[in-house]
Amino acid sequence: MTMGRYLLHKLLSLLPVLLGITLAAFTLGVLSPGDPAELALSQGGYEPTAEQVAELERQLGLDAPYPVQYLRWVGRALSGDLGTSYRSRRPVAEELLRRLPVTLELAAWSITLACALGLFLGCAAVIGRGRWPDLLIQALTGLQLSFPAFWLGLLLILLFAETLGWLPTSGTGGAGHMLLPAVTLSSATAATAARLLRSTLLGELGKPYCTAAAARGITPARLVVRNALPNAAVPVAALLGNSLGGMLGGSVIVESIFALPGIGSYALEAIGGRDYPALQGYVLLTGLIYVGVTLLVDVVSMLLDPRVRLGGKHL
Amino acid sequence: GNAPGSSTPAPENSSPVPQEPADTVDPNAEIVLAGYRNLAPGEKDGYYCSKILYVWEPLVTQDGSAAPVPCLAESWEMSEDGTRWTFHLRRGVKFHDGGDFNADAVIANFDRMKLGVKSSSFYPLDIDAHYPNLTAYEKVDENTVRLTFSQPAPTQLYNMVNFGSAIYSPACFDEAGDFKGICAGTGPFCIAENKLDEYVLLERFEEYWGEPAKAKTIRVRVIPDADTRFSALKSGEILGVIDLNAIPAALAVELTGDERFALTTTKSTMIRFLTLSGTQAPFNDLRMRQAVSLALRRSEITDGLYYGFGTPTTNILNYATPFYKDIPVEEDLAKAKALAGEVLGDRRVTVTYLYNGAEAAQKGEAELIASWLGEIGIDCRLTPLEYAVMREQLKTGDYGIARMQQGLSNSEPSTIFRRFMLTGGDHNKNYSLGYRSDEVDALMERASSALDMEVRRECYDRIQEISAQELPVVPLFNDVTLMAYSTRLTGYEAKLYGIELPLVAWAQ
Amino acid sequence: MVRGLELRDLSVTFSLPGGDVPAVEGVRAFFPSGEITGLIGESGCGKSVLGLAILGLLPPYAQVEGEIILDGEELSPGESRRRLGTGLGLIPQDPAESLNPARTVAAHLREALLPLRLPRSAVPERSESLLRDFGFEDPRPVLRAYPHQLSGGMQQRVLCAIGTACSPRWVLADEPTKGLDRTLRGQVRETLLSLPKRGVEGMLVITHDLALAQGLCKHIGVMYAGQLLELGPGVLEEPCHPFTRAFLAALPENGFRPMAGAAPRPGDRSEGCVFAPRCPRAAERCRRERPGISSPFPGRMVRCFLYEG
Amino acid sequence: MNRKKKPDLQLAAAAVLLGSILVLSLLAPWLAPWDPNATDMQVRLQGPSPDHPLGTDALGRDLLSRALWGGRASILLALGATLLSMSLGGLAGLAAGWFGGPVDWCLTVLSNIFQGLPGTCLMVAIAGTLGPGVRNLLLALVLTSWAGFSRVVRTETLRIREEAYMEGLRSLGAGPLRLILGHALPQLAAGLAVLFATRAGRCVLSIASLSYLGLGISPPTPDWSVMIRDARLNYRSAPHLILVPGLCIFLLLLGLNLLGDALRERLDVRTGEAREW
Amino acid sequence: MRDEVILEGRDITKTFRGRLGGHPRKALEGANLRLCRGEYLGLMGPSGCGKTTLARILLRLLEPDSGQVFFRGEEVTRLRGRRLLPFRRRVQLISQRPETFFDPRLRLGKSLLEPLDIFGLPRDRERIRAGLERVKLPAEILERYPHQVSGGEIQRLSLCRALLPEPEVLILDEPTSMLDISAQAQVLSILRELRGACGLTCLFITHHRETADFLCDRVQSLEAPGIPPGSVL
Ligand SMILES: Nc1ncnc2c1ncn2[C@@H]1O[C@H](COP(=O)(O)OP(=O)(O)OP(=O)(O)O)[C@@H](O)[C@H]1O
Ligand SMILES: Nc1ncnc2c1ncn2[C@@H]1O[C@H](COP(=O)(O)OP(=O)(O)OP(=O)(O)O)[C@@H](O)[C@H]1O
Ligand SMILES: [Mg+2]
Ligand SMILES: [Mg+2]
Repeated sequence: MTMGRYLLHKLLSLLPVLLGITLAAFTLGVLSPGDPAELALSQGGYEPTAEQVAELERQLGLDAPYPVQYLRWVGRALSGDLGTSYRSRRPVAEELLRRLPVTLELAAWSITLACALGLFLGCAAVIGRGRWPDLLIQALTGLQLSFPAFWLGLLLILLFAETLGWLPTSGTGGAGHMLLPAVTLSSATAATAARLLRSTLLGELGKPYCTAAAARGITPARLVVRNALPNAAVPVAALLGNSLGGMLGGSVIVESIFALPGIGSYALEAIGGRDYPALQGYVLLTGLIYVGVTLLVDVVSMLLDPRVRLGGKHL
Repeated sequence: GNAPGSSTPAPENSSPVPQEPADTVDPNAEIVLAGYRNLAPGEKDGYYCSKILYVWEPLVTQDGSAAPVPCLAESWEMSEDGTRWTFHLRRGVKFHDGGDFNADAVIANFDRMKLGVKSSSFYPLDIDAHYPNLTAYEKVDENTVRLTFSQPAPTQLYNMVNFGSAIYSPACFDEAGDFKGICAGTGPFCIAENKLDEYVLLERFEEYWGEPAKAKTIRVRVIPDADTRFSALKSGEILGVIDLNAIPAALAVELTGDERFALTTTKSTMIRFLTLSGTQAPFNDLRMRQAVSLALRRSEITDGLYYGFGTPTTNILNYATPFYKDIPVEEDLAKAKALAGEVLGDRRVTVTYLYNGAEAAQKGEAELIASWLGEIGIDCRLTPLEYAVMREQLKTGDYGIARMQQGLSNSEPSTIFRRFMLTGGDHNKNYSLGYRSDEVDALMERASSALDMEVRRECYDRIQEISAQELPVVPLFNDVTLMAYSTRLTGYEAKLYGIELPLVAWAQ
Repeated sequence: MVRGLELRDLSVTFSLPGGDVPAVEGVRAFFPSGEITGLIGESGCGKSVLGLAILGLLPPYAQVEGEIILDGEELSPGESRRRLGTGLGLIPQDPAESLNPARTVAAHLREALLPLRLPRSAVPERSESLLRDFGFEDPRPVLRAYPHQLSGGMQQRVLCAIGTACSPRWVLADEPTKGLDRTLRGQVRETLLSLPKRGVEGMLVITHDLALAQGLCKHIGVMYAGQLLELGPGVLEEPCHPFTRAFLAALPENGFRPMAGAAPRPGDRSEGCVFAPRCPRAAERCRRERPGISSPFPGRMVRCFLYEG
Repeated sequence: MNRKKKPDLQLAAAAVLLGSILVLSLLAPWLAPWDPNATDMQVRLQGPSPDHPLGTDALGRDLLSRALWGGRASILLALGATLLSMSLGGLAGLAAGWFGGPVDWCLTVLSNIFQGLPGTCLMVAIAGTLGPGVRNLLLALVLTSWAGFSRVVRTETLRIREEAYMEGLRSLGAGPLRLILGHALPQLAAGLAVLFATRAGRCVLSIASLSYLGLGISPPTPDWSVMIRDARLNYRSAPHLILVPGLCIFLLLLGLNLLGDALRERLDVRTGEAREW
Repeated sequence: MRDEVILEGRDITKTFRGRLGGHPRKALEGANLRLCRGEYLGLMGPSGCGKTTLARILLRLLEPDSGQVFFRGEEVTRLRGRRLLPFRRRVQLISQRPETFFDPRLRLGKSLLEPLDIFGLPRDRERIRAGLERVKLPAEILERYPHQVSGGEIQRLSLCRALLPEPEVLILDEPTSMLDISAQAQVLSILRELRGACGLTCLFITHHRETADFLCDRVQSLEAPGIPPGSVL
């Protein structure tokens, strides 16, 4: 019952965020330079007449005051209509959805990689704490955090694809294609996760239940992995969930370097082409995904904790 | 199903990474190429895909010197008064979906064009542009169609070349003229699969009326970034690059020492130039335009940035046409400074310099030019834009300098002169060049009424001289079409318009 | 040889950023098997550190010197760690905090039974019988429960079950009644008293609760500033060391008579007896020399010059 | 002992790194041997030589001069943006945490909105819509990062506010001004210092990414990430073109990260890292 | 003099409204408490019955849902800001957790100056020395930080700080429950001495019967959730 209430609370608190996302996306459209109607008409080298522009403005409802426009826009967005791309003249929603799987695949690979690497490095650092594994991992994560993704991506392509020929440079088509982009995208996140995990694990290890567990004569690895980790994982899960926002954004660079046709490179093309409806759609979509994932992470980390999952029910 | 792709499913092993070359190459193995954009933008595009994929064919195409030659139309004749054209269609031609190519199919395609302008990422599909003054089109018999014009149309063939007379199976578009799926043409290749922004998969059309394509399947990938495209080529993921801007010169020269790769070049019909906003200060003053032209060191651009793939010019006309007049390039910094000084005095001006951000070399070029212009008192604010957006901006005239390019697909110089130099020329207006010369107007008048070739040439020569003097635009260099491919392929040869894809095959 | 746990000049020093902190200094003691020994003293005097040192569970930056001998065998820190579970067990203080909130009781017990290398199938049965031993009539729901679903008393009993799952020979109980109310304190006392019946040879109980100490332990050790000042049976009834006396005088039933002066801060230890600055009977010698161990009567061990010779 | 030395070493390393980068960048106008924008096609793509100690780029510009100049814009912008968002977010967080009630509710909802937006995406979109340039970049950076500060400061303020000694001071009669200025702010300062270092690093990274995409610092201002971007045609034959600017960014980020770590360890503060990516 | 009521709480009710998801918790219902000048009143009750809550309400640190607080016959329940300052000076609190009662970043000496600054009293060294003597602490301790002194010491310091502005009423919320036996005895004996020395009035909250008996004139017990009306005396 408390869980239901918690969920309800969460959902309610998401409302303003959703409002904010739609507002942000809408505002972008308002702020964008140029008259949308004229821009929409004049693509492809035609010169619209003033009447044509006015007519389209009426059609698009651009003559209404902003709040009304906003409501209409949200209404259309709710029914899946994000407008028409200036460049390709296709529905933005359709184009975004067509490209979304690539970005999601990239994000999924990246998160998985960040998760695996973060868990491994974090646990290894704690198990070997104060000795060389710890120092090595600290140094490695420090380096990872200081490497700009675009530089890393370039160097990775140069080394693994162009010189060694082990992995494909670009495009989609299976795990091999995703490896380099995912490594590029997840490197910093993995390092952050490893460091966070290390510090939360150390925090957990200082708690009485870990001393008590150690007194059962178990190995340090078991102490860390089986006892401390389940409790230390919650903030790390939250971090990884939140990092998805960063990954969606970071995918702009990674997709452009690795020629992945996802929504990130779509946004970049939209910017180059002053395709504001597409950009609006991009902001809306990434915002919604982000909110969804945040909610998911909240729920999952709630479920990770039996105290919340089972409530205060006593035996 | 009318899509031929569905009857021949894509090979199971669609891994785009080819195996190491064995001693014997499977001639049917997939060939992977790449370009920077969607060569088959799909249903929403008026043409579905570019001509260079050899999927659809036009009635009329062009040869190496850009003269119109038969394709789906075997022959034609023009009536005495020039208002009626009769086209005799090739027999025994099948569409990919099994339908027959005949007069009905052609009429259906004209009906489709008649529905209205269809936009395209290549050229707009606009019946008024391709067939000005067309009043009627009719089927004469099963293999003959006739076009009737309200005015004499002696140059109509030029208008119909390639994109002007694309023919599709009537079964593949709906009443609104939109494609219902993959388009079906008559070309040597049919599209087996089209994944936007990823690749288009071509398959040999076995029932092609002409010489069949050499390769069984060709996959053309989309790799927008030139550097990534190069990496893919280098690592063997793709075997060649096609389309415009296939490979930047700087990267092409990286391949010259490597026997695994080869370059193919041909004179391009493209000329690269700067447009200067002639409707506002400072470039409404001829002296400023001349100063800019004199301050440029074009050979440093072509030799340095483009590694010799390009020829400096101050002539607006492209060197691929037979009418080209070689005018010596004049560059003189001192004179440029003097001219600019006359206009500006001690002031410096800041102007916006628009360039295409998608083309890797243009930024360096812009910075280089900006640093030269700095010496004559012009500071540049560099702004990367897409061409489409740049054109919008040019129309307003609210810019200083823009780096543009112009192709001349039909080799007829008047096209260029008319657009850029006539007082009412469309580029003159749309790029806000503000160019006006009564002499040019008169010369053009004279040339168009002249039947004598020599008179024409005279006029054209004079106009070229004027263009180099008065600089409606400031030409930079004549371009070279440059493509790179792996030596594991044969038949890879640059042509005026792309490569001849049906000739590409594995080297044995 | 008398069986028991012997400490020989055990010292523990923490190396901290601010300098070294001696938490336990030169403790020499013998806790006989078959008895429950209580350890009392002011807060921060080093009782827990001493206990953890015996178990080998101190953090890496703690330096342990001296010897710990169990039944004639020396225990290095590594050796004690190896014996955890089977040889040495811990009943931690603070039951609510000492169980892993993310794991079930069954998982705890499974882990506690690891050193026995039981076959997989025997583990549940063994767990159930353990819980039954500690007064759970129906252990199955308890096994499935998470710690937060148990009451404080149940948690404490579960911890006892875990601490003694492999029948360790020695058990250390660190403030087993801290924070529990009167009834629960009684329960815990009963549980602890029942341990010797379950194969536990010796037990060390650290506590602030003098009533518990009195009821549970025959031997009592008194610590002050990292040192063991007095040890033996009947310390509470018949205190010898001036500190023990002063300490007991502060008990409510003795009228809250406070000890003069302040406890030394860890680190600033003088030459002589640690208690000398506050000792009402301190002599000049007490401030200069550290007293050795004297025995005023058999079984009693006191570190004070008063009982010398 | 061991534990004491490490942060000191870190701090020293960070100070040296950041100090030298800052000094070199700020003194670039005097230190740089060449005009960073002066082209000379005769000497393009040269390796290190006495004239050009780090070689030249594709337009014959001196790489050393460009490297010296290339950090100024992004460093100043990053510091400015971080300071601005820290002041904004800090104030909002302090107000929300301290006064609670409707103030807290409003500010929390507002910061939730901004936190709920994926920062980098929004930054790309803002920079893309409004066009590149310092002002728009600043706007994008502040809009996307103030909420992070606000959240951390709010949580900290809530914690500090509930500390027993705050209640003690209140029972002694201390007013809100004394409590906030005299006790809460100094408590927050340590956390803010750490947060500043980490966020400044992230800001540098964001600016670099945007500039790399052509949405950030616009030409002809020399900039490290733009230099990397521009080198993409030539770096295979002239690797110094991406190594020099890449190393510069790397060292700057390393310095900021080291500083953050050292401060964290030294001041022993926990910021709400879990909320951040 | 004995009968002059100095601090009084009437019909105090307080319910804590939990955050969303938690249930409201009734901490006090119609609690009454009357403290006469010079008396030491012990307040006992089971854990969670609202003793601390009542103390905080009496100290005006918490707003009651209903009920009033009177200080020397004057209602202070609605006073705020500067108007509350005279009351603050006269009524002081000693908490259960002395170690958290001082700003951890300030030297103890600075923390001791705080009440003097707040009430605009001179920063008198003599006064502080006297205060320290009263709680039997050496002046040297002022140079330390809160985490560098023992529990007994810091509790005595907080006593010293509370006494600096010369209050009339002292509310002690389990001042000894977290201390070990000898430290408890120290604090209690100082409190007992104070009782003789100055005319302080004390409300002493505790769990321990012995402690209450040791120190207090009378003992009142609080039952959850609140004292039945009229149970005073
Ligand atoms: N992990 C540690 N690091 C540094 N110092 C420590 C550590 N553990 C204990 N100490 C110090 O060692 C001394 C003894 O601590 P210990 O926990 O043994 O006291 P105790 O007698 O158990 O007190 P209490 O009765 O309050 O539990 C204290 O001064 C404490 O500050
Ligand atoms: N800030 C708060 N928010 C919510 N509930 C509270 C708060 N403070 C106290 N309570 C609840 O009010 C009730 C009374 O608490 P209070 O601290 O006054 O009890 P107490 O008698 O002092 O207990 P103890 O003897 O344990 O100190 C308890 O049930 C407690 O959980
Ligand atoms: Mg202890
Ligand atoms: Mg209380």
